[in-house]
Amino acid sequence: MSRQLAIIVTLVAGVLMVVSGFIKPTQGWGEDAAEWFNILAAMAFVLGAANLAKVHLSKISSRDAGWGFSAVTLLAFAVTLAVGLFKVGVNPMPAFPDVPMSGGKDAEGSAFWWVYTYVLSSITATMFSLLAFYVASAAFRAFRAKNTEATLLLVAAFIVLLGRTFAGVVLTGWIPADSDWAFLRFENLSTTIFEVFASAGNRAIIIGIALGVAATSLKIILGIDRSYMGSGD
Amino acid sequence: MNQKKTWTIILVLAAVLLAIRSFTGPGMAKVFVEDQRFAFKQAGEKEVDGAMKPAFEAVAPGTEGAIEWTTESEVPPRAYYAAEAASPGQSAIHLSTSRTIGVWVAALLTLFIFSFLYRDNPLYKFAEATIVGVSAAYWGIVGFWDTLMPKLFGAIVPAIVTANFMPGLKEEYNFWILVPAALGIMLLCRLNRSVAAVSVIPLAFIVGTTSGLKFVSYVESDLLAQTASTMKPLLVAAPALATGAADGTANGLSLGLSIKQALIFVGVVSGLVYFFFSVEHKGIVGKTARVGIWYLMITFGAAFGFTVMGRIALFAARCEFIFDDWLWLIDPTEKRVVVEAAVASVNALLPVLPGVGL
Amino acid sequence: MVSMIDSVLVSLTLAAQDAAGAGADGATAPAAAAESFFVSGRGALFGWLVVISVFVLVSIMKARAGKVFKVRPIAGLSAVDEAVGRATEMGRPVLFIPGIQDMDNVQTIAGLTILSRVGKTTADYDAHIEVPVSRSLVMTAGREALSASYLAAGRPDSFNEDQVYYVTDEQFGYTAYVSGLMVRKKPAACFYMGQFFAESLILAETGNSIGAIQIAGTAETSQLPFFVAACDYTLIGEEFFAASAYLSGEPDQMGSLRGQDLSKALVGAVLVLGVVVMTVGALAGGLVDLGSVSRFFQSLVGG
Amino acid sequence: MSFIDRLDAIDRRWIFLMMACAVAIPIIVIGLTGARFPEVPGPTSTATFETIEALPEGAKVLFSFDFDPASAGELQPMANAFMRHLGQKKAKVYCQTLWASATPLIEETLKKCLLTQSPDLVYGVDYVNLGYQAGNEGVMKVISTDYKQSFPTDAKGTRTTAIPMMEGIENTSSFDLIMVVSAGYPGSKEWVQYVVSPTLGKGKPIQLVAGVTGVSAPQLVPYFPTQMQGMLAAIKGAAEYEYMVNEVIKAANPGKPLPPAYMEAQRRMAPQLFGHLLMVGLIIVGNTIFFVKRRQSRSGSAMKAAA
Repeated sequence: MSRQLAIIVTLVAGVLMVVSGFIKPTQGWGEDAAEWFNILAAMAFVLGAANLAKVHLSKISSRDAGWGFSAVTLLAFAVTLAVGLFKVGVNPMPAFPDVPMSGGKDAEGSAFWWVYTYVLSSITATMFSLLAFYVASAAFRAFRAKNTEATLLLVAAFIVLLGRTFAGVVLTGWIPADSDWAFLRFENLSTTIFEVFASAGNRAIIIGIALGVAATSLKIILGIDRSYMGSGD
Repeated sequence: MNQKKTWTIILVLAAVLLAIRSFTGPGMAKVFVEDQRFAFKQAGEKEVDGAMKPAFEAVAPGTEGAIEWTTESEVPPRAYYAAEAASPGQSAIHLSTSRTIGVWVAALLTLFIFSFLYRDNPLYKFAEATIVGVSAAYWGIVGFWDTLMPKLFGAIVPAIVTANFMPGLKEEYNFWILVPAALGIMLLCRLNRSVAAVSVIPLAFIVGTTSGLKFVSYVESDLLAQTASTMKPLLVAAPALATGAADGTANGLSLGLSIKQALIFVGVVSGLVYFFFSVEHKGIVGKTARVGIWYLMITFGAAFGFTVMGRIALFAARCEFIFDDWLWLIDPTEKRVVVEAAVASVNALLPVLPGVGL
Repeated sequence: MVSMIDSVLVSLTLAAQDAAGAGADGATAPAAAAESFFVSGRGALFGWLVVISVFVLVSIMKARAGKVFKVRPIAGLSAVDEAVGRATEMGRPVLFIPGIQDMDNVQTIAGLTILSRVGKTTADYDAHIEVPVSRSLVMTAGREALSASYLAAGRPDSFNEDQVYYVTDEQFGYTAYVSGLMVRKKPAACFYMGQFFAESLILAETGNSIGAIQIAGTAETSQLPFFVAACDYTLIGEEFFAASAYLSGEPDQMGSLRGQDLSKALVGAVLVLGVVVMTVGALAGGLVDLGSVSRFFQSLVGG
Repeated sequence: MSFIDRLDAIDRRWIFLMMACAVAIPIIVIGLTGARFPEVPGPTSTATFETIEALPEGAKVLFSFDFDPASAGELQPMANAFMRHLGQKKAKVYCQTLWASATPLIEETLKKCLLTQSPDLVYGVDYVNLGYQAGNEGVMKVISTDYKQSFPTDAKGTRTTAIPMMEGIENTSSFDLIMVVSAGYPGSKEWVQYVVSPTLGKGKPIQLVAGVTGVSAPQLVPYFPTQMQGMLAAIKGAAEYEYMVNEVIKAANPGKPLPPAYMEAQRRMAPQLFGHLLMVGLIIVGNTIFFVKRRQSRSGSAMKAAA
């Protein structure tokens, strides 16, 4: 019963959205749908949070290996949730001094701001910076001239790497900028790679993706593909 | 076992060094703040959206009946030293315990994450457990205050929301919001097994709208736009500027630009051929597809090279945090005092590079 | 000879003026069409949507009528069974990540479609699959998809809801968790199917260090280089969307693939013809005026 | 095991260590000495600079902070330089963000770069912080027709209708320039697609300059210069632009020393250079290993065949 209804909902919602792209009175529907989605996603957080709590509580109660870390997760979760929800340490906005909860949740000096600045930002920025190491080890392993394709990958990366620093300027800076050979300077070569090859390659990929998305969307709207709702085949 | 001992020694040594660093000279990782006091008192009323609301004006701190609070804003340690020199024992600028602890926490968590590069270990596990809990809650809170409060509650019970949480919000009912609210409640039915089946309805709604919207937008902004920008004559005139034509018209065929245009065209077409699924990559199709994959490889290589730059900058920023904000080893932004002696010693050690102002 | 070049240049100049003129028209068009019920300037777009739909639908109908469409092999997809099989042999789990975006993203939906196929294989082999996700809604949909594939494989009892679980919405919080998970549980096969950002290489390199077979698929062009460099197989762009058709092998799916190809062929043909006409027009500018034909081709692609 | 084999099977942690040294050592040296590499501004950075330089006094500039602290290492220097340039040009600055985690970054940038430079600017008259709005490109579409519908209040809760400098702001076309510093989705690409593109060829097209991460730059190159008047790509773009802005500010305030805090991006170019050199070295070594081993295996199999 729900499944049948779901297929109808998908069809109607999909067709309405396509139509809203072409008929004036319905033009804003896409934005409305996006806003509704945001509300749904925010409400769905309850599901995620419940699951997080369930998984870690069960690890703690069964004393699984590493249950102590589950306790850390739960504690961090509960504390952050509490200080954010109750706006601990937030002052009112100057425009509304009589409304204590009017201040921004992450106003400087508040507890939520502290967690954000010193815990969240520092860990996420550090995780991100691990990439500096991973690009090096990936390049060492993967950039080897095993065949034509790998060689092209390698050469393009090499030119761009050099073209974007002082080293490139030093290596090919002797070629006069106004001569016919100026295109061989590293910075110019890397620009050409982007303007010509990468631009063409990206366009081909993007056009292909657009068709892939179009076919996928069509299959979903028409109910041909519905594995996301658990009634695949 | 031996390795464990080595690591213990290294960690203890690091702790001792940190202790020495903390208690000698100016110390390290201190954050100073300056207090700012606010005071407001009601002064009549003003009209907002047809209703009368109390109006406030700023008054001097300490005024009777005023609503007051104090905020702290960070100042560089230099400002603290200057204030102390001017009037010893002043209280306007002072050490912030919570922020100093914050810098330590941030620095340690940073190092914990980096320790993963060596191998998985309890310190990394601790940082990982922390970030999972903190960030899940963070995004929940963002969703609550930035989406649910103004868009959902603000539309259903605007009077309560404006009176208690978001006084700036316009008091306006919007009962359309009951639709996503109902869908949201259906979604939450998953928590109860007996009614869990209805939760596919909101999923169907989301997937349906997404498909409809993306079907149109991808064909428009990706398929057509990219095809249109490739559809250009292969012969390209030199730009008027380069050839110096006074009337702004083209006056020369540019060989270089024409070759570029032709190469782009070849790349796009051969790339498209590569993506054919129902034709075997043999013969002429196979050869064209091969050219297509070459273009793709150059694209990937170039993008990889370009990205390296950003990734190194991120690591550099973390290093600066450790060396500057935490350890107080370097002071590139002159937040404190530059250690003249250190500069002199480094200058003596390094050869002077041409064009590099060492 | 000189006149030849001159005519080329004159026609190039004309083409440039045409382009400028078209821009001016565009400015006045909306005002004139303001009364219209339809959004102006989207005729070409509408036409293409219809053409693509017709191609896909007709191909699907043909496939249902019994026509068999052959497809070229895609290396990454034939490796799926092998990867799951290896995980089973080694007694290690399979890790599946449907990207880090929410359900309002087609790539996530495509990723979940692939999950339902991969899930069927793991159910067949009785391998353990683990799906950490970074959005609550994706968790909900992922559970639906996976439970259905276990049901389809005739092993509904082997399915445990907790195989699909929410970690955190935060990109790098999620990455920290999954990296840790990888080095601890050492999955033998890792699938990355969906939209990825910077975490792509962190995940793929960690997976590489534990010796997992890695198969990635994404339409996020900026991350393709990293998957190509660090994974065993990568589904590039459109291949990623075609993957579910390949894996299911159902006639409907194959038909839609055919329809996709036909649309692509048409786009390619319009592009090639347009470029040829414009180039010839530029070459023969003084002799024949192909401006109107060129403009026709441009208008075909909404230009 | 020969040297080549050992090198080939090298523990990747040695590579990690080399990268750590290549970046950390220059930072300490530069941090102690204050040295910098000279910058030669490239075409996209120069175009960015000139677009802003051409703004008249009092120009209205919308500045969208679409990044998070995780990418601040690459993007904050751009945001800082943009803000200082706007202060120098006496532009009216409208800050907003579509990334929830960027709200504290806006306040910090305003404080550090705009207010230290010109402390007498008045909130609501010379600059405003409109805060965060959820909805990604949906917000972009709405502000293209009605700005105040998406941003009914500023970050402090004041009605946008009551803010003096919001008078005359109807939609994105009301601004003389849009500035975006973006780390991903939603970001510069969406700004081009949903805000700039619809105005092309219609009277006054919207001017956009963007500061982007290295990873997204290749995708945005095709939009420059028609849909995007300027682009700062990665930390190098930031360094080039920062250099040009500093030159202008130095010329406008002769004798006033430039605070070193404003050379963040230029400082980061040194670790960048050594990092890149290491990468290049690794690629060369990797290929040497590959070719030597291939020759070995070929001569090996030839010997077997002969035997």
